[in-house]
Amino acid sequence: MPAATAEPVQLLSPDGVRQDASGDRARHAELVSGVGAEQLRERYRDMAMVRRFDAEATALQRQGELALWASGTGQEAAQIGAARALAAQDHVFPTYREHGIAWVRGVDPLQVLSLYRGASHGGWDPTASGFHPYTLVIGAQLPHATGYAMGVQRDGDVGTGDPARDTAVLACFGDGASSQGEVNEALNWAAVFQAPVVFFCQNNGWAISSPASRQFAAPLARRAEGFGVPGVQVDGNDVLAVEAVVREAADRARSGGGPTLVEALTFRVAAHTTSDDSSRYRPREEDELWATRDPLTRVEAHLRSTGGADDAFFDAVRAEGDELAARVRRGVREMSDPEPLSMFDHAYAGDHPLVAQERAWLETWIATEPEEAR
Amino acid sequence: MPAATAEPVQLLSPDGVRQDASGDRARHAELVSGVGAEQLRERYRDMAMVRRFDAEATALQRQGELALWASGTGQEAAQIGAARALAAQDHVFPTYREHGIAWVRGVDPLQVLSLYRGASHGGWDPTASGFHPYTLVIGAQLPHATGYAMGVQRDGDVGTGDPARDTAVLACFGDGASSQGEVNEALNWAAVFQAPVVFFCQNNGWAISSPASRQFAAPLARRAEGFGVPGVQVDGNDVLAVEAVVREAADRARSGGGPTLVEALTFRVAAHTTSDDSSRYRPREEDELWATRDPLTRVEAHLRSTGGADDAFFDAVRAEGDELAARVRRGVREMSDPEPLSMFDHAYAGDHPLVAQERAWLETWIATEPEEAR
Amino acid sequence: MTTTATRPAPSPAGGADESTPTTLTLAKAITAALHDAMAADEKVLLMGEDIGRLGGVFRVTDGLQAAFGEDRVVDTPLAEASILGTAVGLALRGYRPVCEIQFDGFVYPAFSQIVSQLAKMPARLAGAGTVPVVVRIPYGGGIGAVEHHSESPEAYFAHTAGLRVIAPATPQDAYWMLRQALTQPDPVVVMEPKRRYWDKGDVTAGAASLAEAPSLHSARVARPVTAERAAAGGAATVVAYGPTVRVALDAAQAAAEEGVELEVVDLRSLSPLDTDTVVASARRTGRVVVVHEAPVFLGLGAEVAARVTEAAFHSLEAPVLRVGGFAVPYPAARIEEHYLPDAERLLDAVDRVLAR
Amino acid sequence: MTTTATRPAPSPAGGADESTPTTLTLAKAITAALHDAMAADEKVLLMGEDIGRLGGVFRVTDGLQAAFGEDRVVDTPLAEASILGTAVGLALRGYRPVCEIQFDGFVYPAFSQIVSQLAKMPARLAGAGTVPVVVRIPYGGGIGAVEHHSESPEAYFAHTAGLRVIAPATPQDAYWMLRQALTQPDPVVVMEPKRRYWDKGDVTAGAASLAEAPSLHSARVARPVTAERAAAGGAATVVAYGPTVRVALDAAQAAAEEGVELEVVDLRSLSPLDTDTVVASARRTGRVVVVHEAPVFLGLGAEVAARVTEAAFHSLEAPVLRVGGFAVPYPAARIEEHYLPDAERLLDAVDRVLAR
Ligand SMILES: Cc1ncc(C[n+]2csc(CCOP(=O)(O)OP(=O)(O)O)c2C)c(N)n1
Ligand SMILES: Cc1ncc(C[n+]2csc(CCOP(=O)(O)OP(=O)(O)O)c2C)c(N)n1
Ligand SMILES: [Mg+2]
Ligand SMILES: [Mg+2]
Repeated sequence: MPAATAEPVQLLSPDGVRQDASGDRARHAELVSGVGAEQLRERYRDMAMVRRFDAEATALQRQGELALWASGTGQEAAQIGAARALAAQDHVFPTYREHGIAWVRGVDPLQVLSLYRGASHGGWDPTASGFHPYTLVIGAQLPHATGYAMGVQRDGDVGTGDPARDTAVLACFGDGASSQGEVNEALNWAAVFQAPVVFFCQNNGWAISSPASRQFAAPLARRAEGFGVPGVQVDGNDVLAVEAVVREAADRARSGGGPTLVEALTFRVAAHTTSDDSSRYRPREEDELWATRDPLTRVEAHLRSTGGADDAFFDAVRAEGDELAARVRRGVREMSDPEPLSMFDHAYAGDHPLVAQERAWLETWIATEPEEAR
Repeated sequence: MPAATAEPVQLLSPDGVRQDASGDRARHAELVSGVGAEQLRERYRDMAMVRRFDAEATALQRQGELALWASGTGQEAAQIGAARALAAQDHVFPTYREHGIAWVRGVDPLQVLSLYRGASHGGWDPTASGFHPYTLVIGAQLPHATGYAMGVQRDGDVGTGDPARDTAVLACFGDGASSQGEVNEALNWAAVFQAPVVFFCQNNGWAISSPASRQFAAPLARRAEGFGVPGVQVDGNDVLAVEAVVREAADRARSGGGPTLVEALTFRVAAHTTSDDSSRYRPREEDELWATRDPLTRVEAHLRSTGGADDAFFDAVRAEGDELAARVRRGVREMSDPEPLSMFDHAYAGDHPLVAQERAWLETWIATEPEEAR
Repeated sequence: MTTTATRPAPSPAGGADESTPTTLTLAKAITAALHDAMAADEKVLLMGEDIGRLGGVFRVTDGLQAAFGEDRVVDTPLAEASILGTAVGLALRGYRPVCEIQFDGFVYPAFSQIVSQLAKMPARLAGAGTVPVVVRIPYGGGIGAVEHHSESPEAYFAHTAGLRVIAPATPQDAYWMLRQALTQPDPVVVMEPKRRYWDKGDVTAGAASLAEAPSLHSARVARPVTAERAAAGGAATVVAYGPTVRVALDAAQAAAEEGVELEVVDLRSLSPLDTDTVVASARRTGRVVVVHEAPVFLGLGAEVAARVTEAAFHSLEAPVLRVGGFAVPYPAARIEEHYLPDAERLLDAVDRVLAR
Repeated sequence: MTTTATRPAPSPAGGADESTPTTLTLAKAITAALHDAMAADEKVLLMGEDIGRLGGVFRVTDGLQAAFGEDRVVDTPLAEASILGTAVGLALRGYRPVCEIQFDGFVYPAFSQIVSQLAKMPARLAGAGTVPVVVRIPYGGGIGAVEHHSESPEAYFAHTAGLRVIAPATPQDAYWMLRQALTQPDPVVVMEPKRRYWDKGDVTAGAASLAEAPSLHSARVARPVTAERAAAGGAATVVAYGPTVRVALDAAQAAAEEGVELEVVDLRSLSPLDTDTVVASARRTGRVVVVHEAPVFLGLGAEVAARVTEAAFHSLEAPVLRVGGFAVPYPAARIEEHYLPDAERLLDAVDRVLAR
């Protein structure tokens, strides 16, 4: 396994050239040898769709349809690459920015938007998608992921050799999150119990206004090794490299080889959220630098230069993206607010006399409000 | 600086032979070149006194004079070595087992015992001793140490070159504590802010009934490096080696070189506390193995074989220890219980009407209780 | 994964005929409940510090690792946040983790996981999952311990929407309440009155006893006062839970010798509260005192007082009085007797409600 | 250590003549208080996530890093436990850290440090030191936010012995209360009503205003009712704090139009409580309603109700009623208006206390 301080793994250069496969790289290249032109077009499509969706969500927020939006633009390669490395039975514990992974796992984009609209706290079914709720408390989902993986171990779903059974858990977090105690605890637990977790950090350079240098003094991949967990840095804007590296890590997890940490170096192109203004703290040059490393551009360049795709393909993807955007726009505009009384529905699954009483009160209150109004 | 995976630093072998000074060891040997026979006798005396004190405290607990006792026996070299490496202006943030460091810092042993008697929560003056309160919540003192060190930085008390001014902070913790989020956060903060902290882990092999293997999958010294903090393992039963390694770390901190983690490999000879029964979980062989590595024996062997001390010296130390024990025994037996109303004294430093009212109530209650009694 | 053993040892609560009561300490009643729940449901597993080989610092899990193996009785690293956090993850995978917190004062590193994850996850999942995690916390003072080992943090949990909080006071209640907690779908915090761990009582265990058990959230009239006696005056209601139930019963006995009758209501459940039982008693006696070890200020007694007063205002002859800890950190053990509410202090409050 | 600047910019609260009031938002009043405290005492420093260059997500610390440098306005790593934990250490070194928690729901990772360290350290030190740390928490709902950004965790802190808890509702109170918090010796949790950050009011700043300021723990009668009016009946007391003070004043205005007079008491301090002021009002009106956003169950209202009832039992014409959040996790923003107590709901409770 590569030393934590090696160069970040890269298989596709920013100008779209597949890197020659020697040394460690050969191993990684081998892991995505099945990703030919067709699969690369799929990856491209995923990324383009997610980016289009993201732009639409941003627009919807500006129009007052969403309470907030946390853009994932710039992180598509990291998210699609990681998601495509997973098996159907694998599980993902996301932050609040994993729209690309949600997409691949088949979560309805409108459910993601309902959260940011303020119409729900999530509410998609993690059993169906293997994609757990968005977590807004930074880092809190990492112990969940490790615990889930401990459950996988107890179910005997590691190391059986059955590719439809052995299960890995992807634990997503950011550079900022790495400072939280719980994140480090989760890493340590996974190491101690050899739990099948892939710790997947999208180091996008910033935690709101704080640069990654305020979060750590050594690369996160090295942090992992300090816990006895293999750590690897990958070019997070290279969808192929991310897929390879996460695949290797997930394979290790599934086969009983324990956890791995993958640090994907990427960039949060937009502000932290639509409530944020990154011009207050981020030097313009940084935006400009990363614009040259765009995750979609390089795949497009590669596909075009190798004859893997032509204008027709890109036009079709664009059209499909516009359709998605239109559907999403329509869906959000038509989204009805939740029933007020629904706030009582799932606080407890069993009976709760006080909740029942308060619910009854509010029901009456809402029913009689017009008369009561002063 | 030594790699985290190097052999633990040792300068005095278990049979009392000063190790030949080549390689890294030469650097460490140099750091304690001032520790000649006289100083070694001092170190021995410290360790013997603390061990005698510890035995007396254990006896006092058995006699019902203390609520509890957490023995430090076996860890004398780690504690005395670390304490002797510090300057007067340095500060220590201890756990609940640092009786040896308390001793060197001049904390009255009776105050330590008053805590374990249940007569106080500590109450010594950290300003006078530079020795902060015992902390019972595992790991909670590590952020305090880092914060204190950030204060030292703000006071300009690092890197001035003035040996009476530049200040280091010793943050003590155990192998078990290393699993706590706060401990890892503190390590990370110290790395990010280059705070003058020496993280001093006494890895005594056990956290109550859990072996260190349940706490980490890689050596702690490597954990430190993952955070960008130099890490070093030292034979924690070798008072000379600990002194050397902590001195190097403290010097680095004081000069502005940032934090270091020192992992002292040692052994908790007794049960976790007097409430614990280590025979339920610890293999006897482990006790037997560590008996051959006793921290006092090796210094005695060295002093005797080199002519640095004779029977007269050891007899004198024993007599002094017995005196200490007698003083402590007397002190504890004569210790009066705190005034009941003292519970209100320091909860707040300023006025607090509710506390004043409750205090007045209890005062009256105590005064009238005999009549009220049914 | 090493599974050290798979054959469950017999339940500490007894043998073949489950309906025969056994005399057990409160601690052993919990052991029995955990044992029987684990035998009944293979998804139940225990997590905590020193709960395996050692059997926990109070020996509550003694023998369970030997009976059920290391995968089901997990000695964890020393990290409460992750004990709770991984329990949430295990619950999402279909397990029923029971987390042991070693002492009350050590639950706070897990507070974020309890309050923001465990308590809120069901609402977040909106029906797409549950997290039936049980958190056991030995709590309260009176055992002569050092700092952080004598606290009563129940109000923090009772104020947290999404949690259920129970506090059994007797071996029998400890048994069935824990068993019930381990078959229902919501997170439950169990406040275990550690200074009563060694109190003994009869326990009927097994499925039969569960079938007859009341709702998890019903209070218990631990000592009733007849309607006639209550109507005649000179009676009062004392509301207690956990360690203070014994205090209340002692006070009631002393009061009876002076001709004052105390109806003792053991809340058992702190959230939700069985307000009906308390209000019914309050209506009959017209005088109520609540007693707990936690600081009076914003302790459970505040809620009981406010709620009972609202429901029974016109039946009350005196304001509901509260007896409990002071607004200071729990003091050193040598003076804790002056901090803890005892029968004397309770009777003083009873005198005051009777005098109005 | 890089010190970027040392010359304090002028206080947002104004210029040379400190006694002239300036109109400020509540947020800017806090900025002014922090600025002036930092200028007055070089030991005051600020710590938190994004408080430097960005000026905090609510811009409360805007300009302060430029004015006082990076050593005194510290952008921290993303770790609340350590924000509080290092603050305790800094305080032990003689500093006065002000910790900003970005949103209410993110304070829990620091809970152990707050409850077991900050609150208990003075008792542990027994006079050998103090830890005057101030913790600022923007709290409460009504801003249309996503999960964890609308909570009201004040009861957790108010129940914690060793802490002082304040909740200013006006720019002027925010100014002097924060200044006072920064000159007294105990830890203080400041609950800042985030949805009132943009409310404006006159602020008299500077040392002069501090000299005249009341005790940090005095309640404020925000709207008085005359003794005659109270005696005549048809009056009630509404107890509010933080964001619900505005709700109470709105309700009072609406009530007045219907001939009902409401005396509005703004608690301002949640721990300790200024019980005297509330009880005096309760004695005059005989009817009391408490309103807050936190769940009613074991919220501040429980303590106010219990305490007022105990002190003014025979003056009360009706039980103290409580209006507040429900026993469920804070709901999605689109329905939060149904969760939050508003003037209508408050008036409904007023009707009920008046009807008894
Ligand atoms: C415990 C906690 N503290 C603070 C916040 C506020 N907050 C939301 S996102 C964020 C920055 C996260 O940065 P990072 O982990 O790098 O993820 P990114 O936003 O870059 O994807 C902060 C501080 C939070 N959500 N949770
Ligand atoms: C937060 C917290 N959890 C649990 C405990 C109970 N406890 C006290 S000491 C201890 C073991 C500590 O082990 P280690 O850090 O190795 O220190 P040692 O006792 O070996 O010196 C535990 C679990 C505690 N004091 N604090
Ligand atoms: Mg980031
Ligand atoms: Mg240890």
